[in-house]
Amino acid sequence: MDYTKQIQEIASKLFAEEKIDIFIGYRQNAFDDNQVPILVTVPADVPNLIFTDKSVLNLTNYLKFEHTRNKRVGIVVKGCDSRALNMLLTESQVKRENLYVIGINCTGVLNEKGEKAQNCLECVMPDAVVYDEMIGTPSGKKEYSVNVDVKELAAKGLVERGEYFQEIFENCIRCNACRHSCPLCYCTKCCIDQESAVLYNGSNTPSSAFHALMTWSLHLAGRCVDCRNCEKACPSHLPLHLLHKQNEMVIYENFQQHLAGMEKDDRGAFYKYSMKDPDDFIM
Amino acid sequence: MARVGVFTCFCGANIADFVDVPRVVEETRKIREVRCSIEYKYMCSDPGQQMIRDAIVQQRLTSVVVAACSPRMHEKTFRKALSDAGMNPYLLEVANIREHSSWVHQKDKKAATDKAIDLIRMAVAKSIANEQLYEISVPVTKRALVIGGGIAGIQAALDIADARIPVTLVEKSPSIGGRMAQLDETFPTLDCSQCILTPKMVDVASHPYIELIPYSEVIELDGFVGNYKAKIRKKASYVNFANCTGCGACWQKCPVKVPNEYNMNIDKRKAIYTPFPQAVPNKPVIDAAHCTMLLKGKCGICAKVCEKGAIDFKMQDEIIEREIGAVVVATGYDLWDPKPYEEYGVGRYKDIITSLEFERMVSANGPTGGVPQRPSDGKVPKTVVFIKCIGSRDEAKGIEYCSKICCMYTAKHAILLHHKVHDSHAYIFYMDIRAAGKGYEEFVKKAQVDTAATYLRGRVSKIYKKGDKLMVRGEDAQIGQLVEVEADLVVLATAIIAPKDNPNLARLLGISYDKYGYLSEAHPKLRPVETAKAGIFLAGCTQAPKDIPDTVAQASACAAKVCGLFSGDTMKKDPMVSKVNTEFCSGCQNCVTVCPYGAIVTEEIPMGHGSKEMRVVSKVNEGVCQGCGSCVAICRSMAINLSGFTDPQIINEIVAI
Amino acid sequence: MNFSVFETDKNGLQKFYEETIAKNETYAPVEKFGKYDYKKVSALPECDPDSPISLTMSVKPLFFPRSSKIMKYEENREGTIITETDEDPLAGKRVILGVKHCDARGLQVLDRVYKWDYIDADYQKRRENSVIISTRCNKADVNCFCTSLDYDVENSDAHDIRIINGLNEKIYIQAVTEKGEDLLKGVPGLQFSVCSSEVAGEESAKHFKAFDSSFRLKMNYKEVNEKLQNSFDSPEFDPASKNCISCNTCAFICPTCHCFKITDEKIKDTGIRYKSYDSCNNGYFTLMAGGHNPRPVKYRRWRQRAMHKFVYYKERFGVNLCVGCGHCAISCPVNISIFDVVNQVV
Amino acid sequence: MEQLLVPALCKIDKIIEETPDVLTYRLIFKDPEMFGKFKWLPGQFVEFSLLGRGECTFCISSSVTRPGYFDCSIKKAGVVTADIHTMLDEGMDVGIRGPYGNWFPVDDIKGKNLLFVGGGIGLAPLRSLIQYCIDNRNDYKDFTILYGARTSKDLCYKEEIEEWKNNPTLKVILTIDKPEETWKENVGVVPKILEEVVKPAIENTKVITCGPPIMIKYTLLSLDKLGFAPKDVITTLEMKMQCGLGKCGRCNIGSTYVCKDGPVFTYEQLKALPDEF
Amino acid sequence: METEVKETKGQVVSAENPGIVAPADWQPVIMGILCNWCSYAGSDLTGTSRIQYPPNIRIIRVPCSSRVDPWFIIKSLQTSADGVLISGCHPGDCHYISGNYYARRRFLVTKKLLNFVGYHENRIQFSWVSAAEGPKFAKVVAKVTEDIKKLGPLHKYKKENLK
Repeated sequence: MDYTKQIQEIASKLFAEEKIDIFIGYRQNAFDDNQVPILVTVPADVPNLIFTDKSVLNLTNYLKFEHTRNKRVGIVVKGCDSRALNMLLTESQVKRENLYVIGINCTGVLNEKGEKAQNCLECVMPDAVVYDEMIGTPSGKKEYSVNVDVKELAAKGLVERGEYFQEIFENCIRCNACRHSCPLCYCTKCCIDQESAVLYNGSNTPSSAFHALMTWSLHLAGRCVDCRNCEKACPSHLPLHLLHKQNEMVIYENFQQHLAGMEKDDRGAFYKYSMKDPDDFIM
Repeated sequence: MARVGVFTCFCGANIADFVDVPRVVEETRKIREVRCSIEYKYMCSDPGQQMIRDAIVQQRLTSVVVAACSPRMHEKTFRKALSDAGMNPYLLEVANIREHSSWVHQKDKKAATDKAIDLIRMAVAKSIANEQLYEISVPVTKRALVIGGGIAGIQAALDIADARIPVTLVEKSPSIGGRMAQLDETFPTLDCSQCILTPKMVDVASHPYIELIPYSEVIELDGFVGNYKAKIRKKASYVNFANCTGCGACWQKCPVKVPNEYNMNIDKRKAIYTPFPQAVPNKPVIDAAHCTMLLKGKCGICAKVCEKGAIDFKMQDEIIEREIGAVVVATGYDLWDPKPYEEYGVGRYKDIITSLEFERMVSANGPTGGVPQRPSDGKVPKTVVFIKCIGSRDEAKGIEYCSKICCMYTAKHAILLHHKVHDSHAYIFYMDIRAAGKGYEEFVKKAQVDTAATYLRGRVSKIYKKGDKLMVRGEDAQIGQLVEVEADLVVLATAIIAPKDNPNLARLLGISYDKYGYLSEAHPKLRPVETAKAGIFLAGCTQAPKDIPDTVAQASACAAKVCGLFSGDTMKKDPMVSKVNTEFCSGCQNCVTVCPYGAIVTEEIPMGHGSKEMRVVSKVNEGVCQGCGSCVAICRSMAINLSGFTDPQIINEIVAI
Repeated sequence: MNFSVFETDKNGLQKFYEETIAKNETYAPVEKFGKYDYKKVSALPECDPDSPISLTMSVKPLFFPRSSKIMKYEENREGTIITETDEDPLAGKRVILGVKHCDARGLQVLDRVYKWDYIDADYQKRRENSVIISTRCNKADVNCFCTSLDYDVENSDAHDIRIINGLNEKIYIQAVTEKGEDLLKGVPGLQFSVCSSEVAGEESAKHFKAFDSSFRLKMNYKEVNEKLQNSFDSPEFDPASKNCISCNTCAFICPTCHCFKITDEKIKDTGIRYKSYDSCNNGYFTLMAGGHNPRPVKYRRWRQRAMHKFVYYKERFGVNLCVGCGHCAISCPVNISIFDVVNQVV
Repeated sequence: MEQLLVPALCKIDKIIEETPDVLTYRLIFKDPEMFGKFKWLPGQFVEFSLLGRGECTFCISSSVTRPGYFDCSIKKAGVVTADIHTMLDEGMDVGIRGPYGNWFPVDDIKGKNLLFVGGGIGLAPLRSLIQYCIDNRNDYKDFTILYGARTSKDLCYKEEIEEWKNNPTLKVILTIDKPEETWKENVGVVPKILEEVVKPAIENTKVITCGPPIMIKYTLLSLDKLGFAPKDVITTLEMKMQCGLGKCGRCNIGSTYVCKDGPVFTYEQLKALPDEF
Repeated sequence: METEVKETKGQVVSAENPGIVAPADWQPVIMGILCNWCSYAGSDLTGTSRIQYPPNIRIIRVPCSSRVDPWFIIKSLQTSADGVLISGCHPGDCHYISGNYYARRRFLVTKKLLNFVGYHENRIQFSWVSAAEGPKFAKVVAKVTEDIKKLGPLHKYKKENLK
């Protein structure tokens, strides 16, 4: 998967036609094979744009910052990113008319080890669902499968599973990078940081980390698109996807196979309901 | 400054017997914010309230916790006490130590006391986060909607309209009148049902403050008390009422015959029909399910004979919208179908009929001209067996409850039978005779003595045919022997059930209903007329089976409630509504989605102080908000909070124990 | 004063570590989820003193914990009681293995702020009671530039014992301070051959040369200090910080960042006051109650971060706050390096 | 235990309602020994703990020359201050750390004419200095106090101002922003009154000013216009602070720690700081 | 997969931390969050009917089950509570039309998530209790109390203040 050329062409064209003020894409990191985001504002920077199977980050995260606010933005989105974009559009965080979206029909990106990333192996929608222009051949919606790690953990006993998660909460350093790197965490002030709420847990104790991560994952339940920006950002390398994938699984299996961001105007599983929702867990 | 007063009630012995109140007082006094902790025999009594008022002033309290009965009971009382002392009434919290502690842990005083202390602790913690709230006033649309044109609806509509409040009366069938119009004479006075009902029906039609919309249904109700918006579907009648004079030429000439539901299908009516001669409005409608013109495009005789040209086969359903302030629901009742009583041969033997069928037969305007006849051969029955509690009080086949009126109308039927067929004899199988009511017991006596009806206590086990007679076999429990009666006709006193549409209607109105489908009142004793949704009231059998006097009384009560509601131009509303903190609102508008009342709208505010850039935030329409808190729980940034149940209040409660 | 120097090989070092762990309360990098963090260990296999710098958290939390209790208090009707019952879990005598040079240097830098004016007794105690055994990396990570900064680790007391990986496959264990000497002496059964400090010094210098040449990044910090001083109004801060997502990670894992916040957690009548990390990259860091915020936008916060690292701290305490460890660049979700930012501005 | 950050406990002796949103808390140390240790000069601040909610920085608004207690005047501005107002009652305990920061140069201004310019809650630190100077009246020459607020309700320390007015050695000028029916004194914003009514003499005068940022901004301009040298204008700076010890990094302006090197600065010093406050 | 609750004589073993035991007469604290219109009214009816139930539950009144934010559950479990019971109106009966439908979805996900990270599923329980179901409320409380008594004390992620 190498769409560098196409993206550069489109970006040049957009700048030439003055359709955009800023283009969000990937750039080769200077010293290793990783890619970093680049916010192109002048056509001269367009040649720095790149897109390969190392273009892992979800760039829609940049739509929540002041640099792109009320600007006309060109952006590159893969399947999962486009679902996040869908969420942002639905939740009125960006205006569609301000965006020029280059949708990638993604064949999966690689992790640090050069293997296909886990979320790409389990990806349900590799094709961009929102786009103005499409690159690559669509491969269509894939079968949903339960995350292997979730499956493995769920098969373990309660105590063992509890101990595993205890490690996670103990190793969390409460830097909140997960939250900041999540495109869907755009709140003006996160509830976990609100001193007015008696919720406030400023300390870095396992109980606080537990509280923060639980609240966070529940706020993303039915909205998370599994781009794993959070996991990539975590300085402690915590397997944060477990929480999201667990919620996703419960939601998929119980709420009409709901998956976040697949359609516009779908606000996520918690913002609608069905009479047929399971009731057997309630006395 | 948090200065909390705790007032613990003994509730006579109700609390004091099972909760160690002195210990409660002692423990609560230790709470840091508590400035005074006082106990009294009856906190809700005047001296009790005076203690609260005094303490508020003397101790400069900032909030008050009353530990007593359920807040659903006396919250209002104590709020009033607070206001009287010059304190904002919403600084009150009630700790429910009666229903939630003393009454349910009567065997363990220590545990009950511990729990009471914890409950008070929670209430104190919550009260510290209480804010001063002020009642919201909402403008009122002074028009009532009455759903159902039976005696309940008629009475309610007339009473409201007499107070010069406009009423829209919606009736499903072509005429108002309801069940009462089908009755012959009414117990216990045996006055003619039509004679007392018809004048009222005419009043409805001619009342300047009543808008009658027959042959229609309410299909949507939006809004909130004082400001509802109703959508009514007026079914196509295919007759232009404005032109129709009600001459009747059309239905006389109509060739299509259809079972007549007014007469319990004993005889036939036409495809274009008025339900009964005294119908109001006395205009025919076309039964689209049977009219050959509408079904096959052939016929059209009625149109030809109508001199006024009132027939309009192209007529469509019409949606009428009305802005209203209150709703009276009076949808009446249905009758239970006795089919499950197979051992009686229901369905097999034509001569087993239901009470209402009998009622129609004995009615002067009924299908048989007021003389009962056997459906099988048209003979006048001499021996009639009445069986009560068909479906009622029968968990196995029917329903658990007593239908309340069967005892009385069966007695009435025995008397009517005697009037119509002098040489007849009535046998009545019964379980109990329930004749509580003014003149009721006397009425039953009259049936037993004057008409010499034979009352047999016991259930009928079997009915079988013997020649052209029906053999009714049952037990006379009083003598403990089997009896068998050779009957010409068997009349089943079938149970009253809730209209099958009630659950749908309840959902549409946003009110609740019980497991039988009856609409639920707000409180079984103290608020039997209101529903839990403000501005919606219940009259008649839609709430529970009842007789005509009770129905009329409840209908008038509804009218009084509606008039009370409309007594001012604005209405006071609880301030427990959501509020948006625009500082934190990120404008995702999820709250707009989940609000069941459409109470949340969006507005644009500047990005920062004096900034020209705008951002979208949510805004709550206080008048519309009902305070459910759905928006609060889904707001991720905690930008929205529900006054009275804010996040800090609840979290204070959670961490207080 | 001359301290002991021993010469040994890999096995000998292992043995030394084992003995140290057995005799002392020891902290060392422990792997969890692919990342190393300094934790208490009871046996050598639990940890890896030679953990790669790019996967290792800094040693700072052992001296300035991510969260520490300031106090615990109880409130009742009569008033408040501050209960100082909890011991500082980090105050005891302990040994820290596998400290990187940049980290050790970071502690030296941190010392200055904690010794300035009000003396933070807890920090001092933790410092005094810790014996730091440091190892210089063999090879620099792509993001490292520690040798470019005021790198005087070689002959300073940033560490108490240093392990020198000789290019000749030999390993030298050298005590640098008295604490280190005491520890070395207190580990019995070490049959290492004594070696002169000159030899060790030479080997160290050779190793340093090889190490120094493995750096991708080089910085002339004096020039940076000078130029940055006048760059407060530089327009370059904005583009340089454009990619930043204000996630705070850099500050949390930085060995010298020392901003903190004080927060209370109170349940019922008992409260705990915590001192926990905070970051100047956090938009709410300087937000005042009335709504005024001196650093409301990203570039101002980045300016503060860069200037603090290379100008403000130096003005006050004479050294750069940045030690060139590259932790921030490694952990940054979008690979921003303070090196790049500073160079872009300068 | 982070000993440095552990507060001393004080009992709230009295709560005085100054304005609808400003309360003055009169505090007494629970440990009598603390009275000996706790010495402050006007302009210094304390870290005030509402236990369970956190710390806030407030200046001490009374003078050490009136011993046995000290005052903190707290305006409801954010969530913590709102909680302080709602949760604290007389007799309750609060935590106090301090005193921190520098102080008004009480020695340098000896023998000078003093002009105090205050606005709103900004009178709090000035009150400490005014009390100090009144109690050492002989050390200083002429006193002028110009104090303004948005409305007459928002004027703090009303009783004390009455006392000052009755003190023949003080000149007190009050102003409010907009006219009110019963208001008999000046109407207009502080800088305007400063220029038009007070018209201070420049010679041998030190100006001490404190108030909301917007007032400070225009007052400094007015003082410039009147010809005051920046070194003769002293103000206090409001900055988010947390530790008060020069450690936590919040109050950094350049290499200056406001909590250590401030909060009292001369206009001259302020001009030299990076523009980030 | 759920680990079996251990039966121990004379002691209750915490289901999550087998190392933690409590005496057999240990009493759990259960946080009950009830909706005002159905369950709270139902619990009042339990009281008026004098139906007895275990005294371990502490009741919080909220207007509707949809007011219950999952962090009420989390916060309860992190503080005093050993278990949580949330009760609302039966589906279709919500006083606020649809509140309990939204709540039901959140409850399921929250329960499963907490179970996933190591809480026994019986610690978080839900019920629909109508205003008329006084006896049912008593039964529900009795069941929840019994369930949680079996699970033993909860120590997971409790706030440090409580230790």
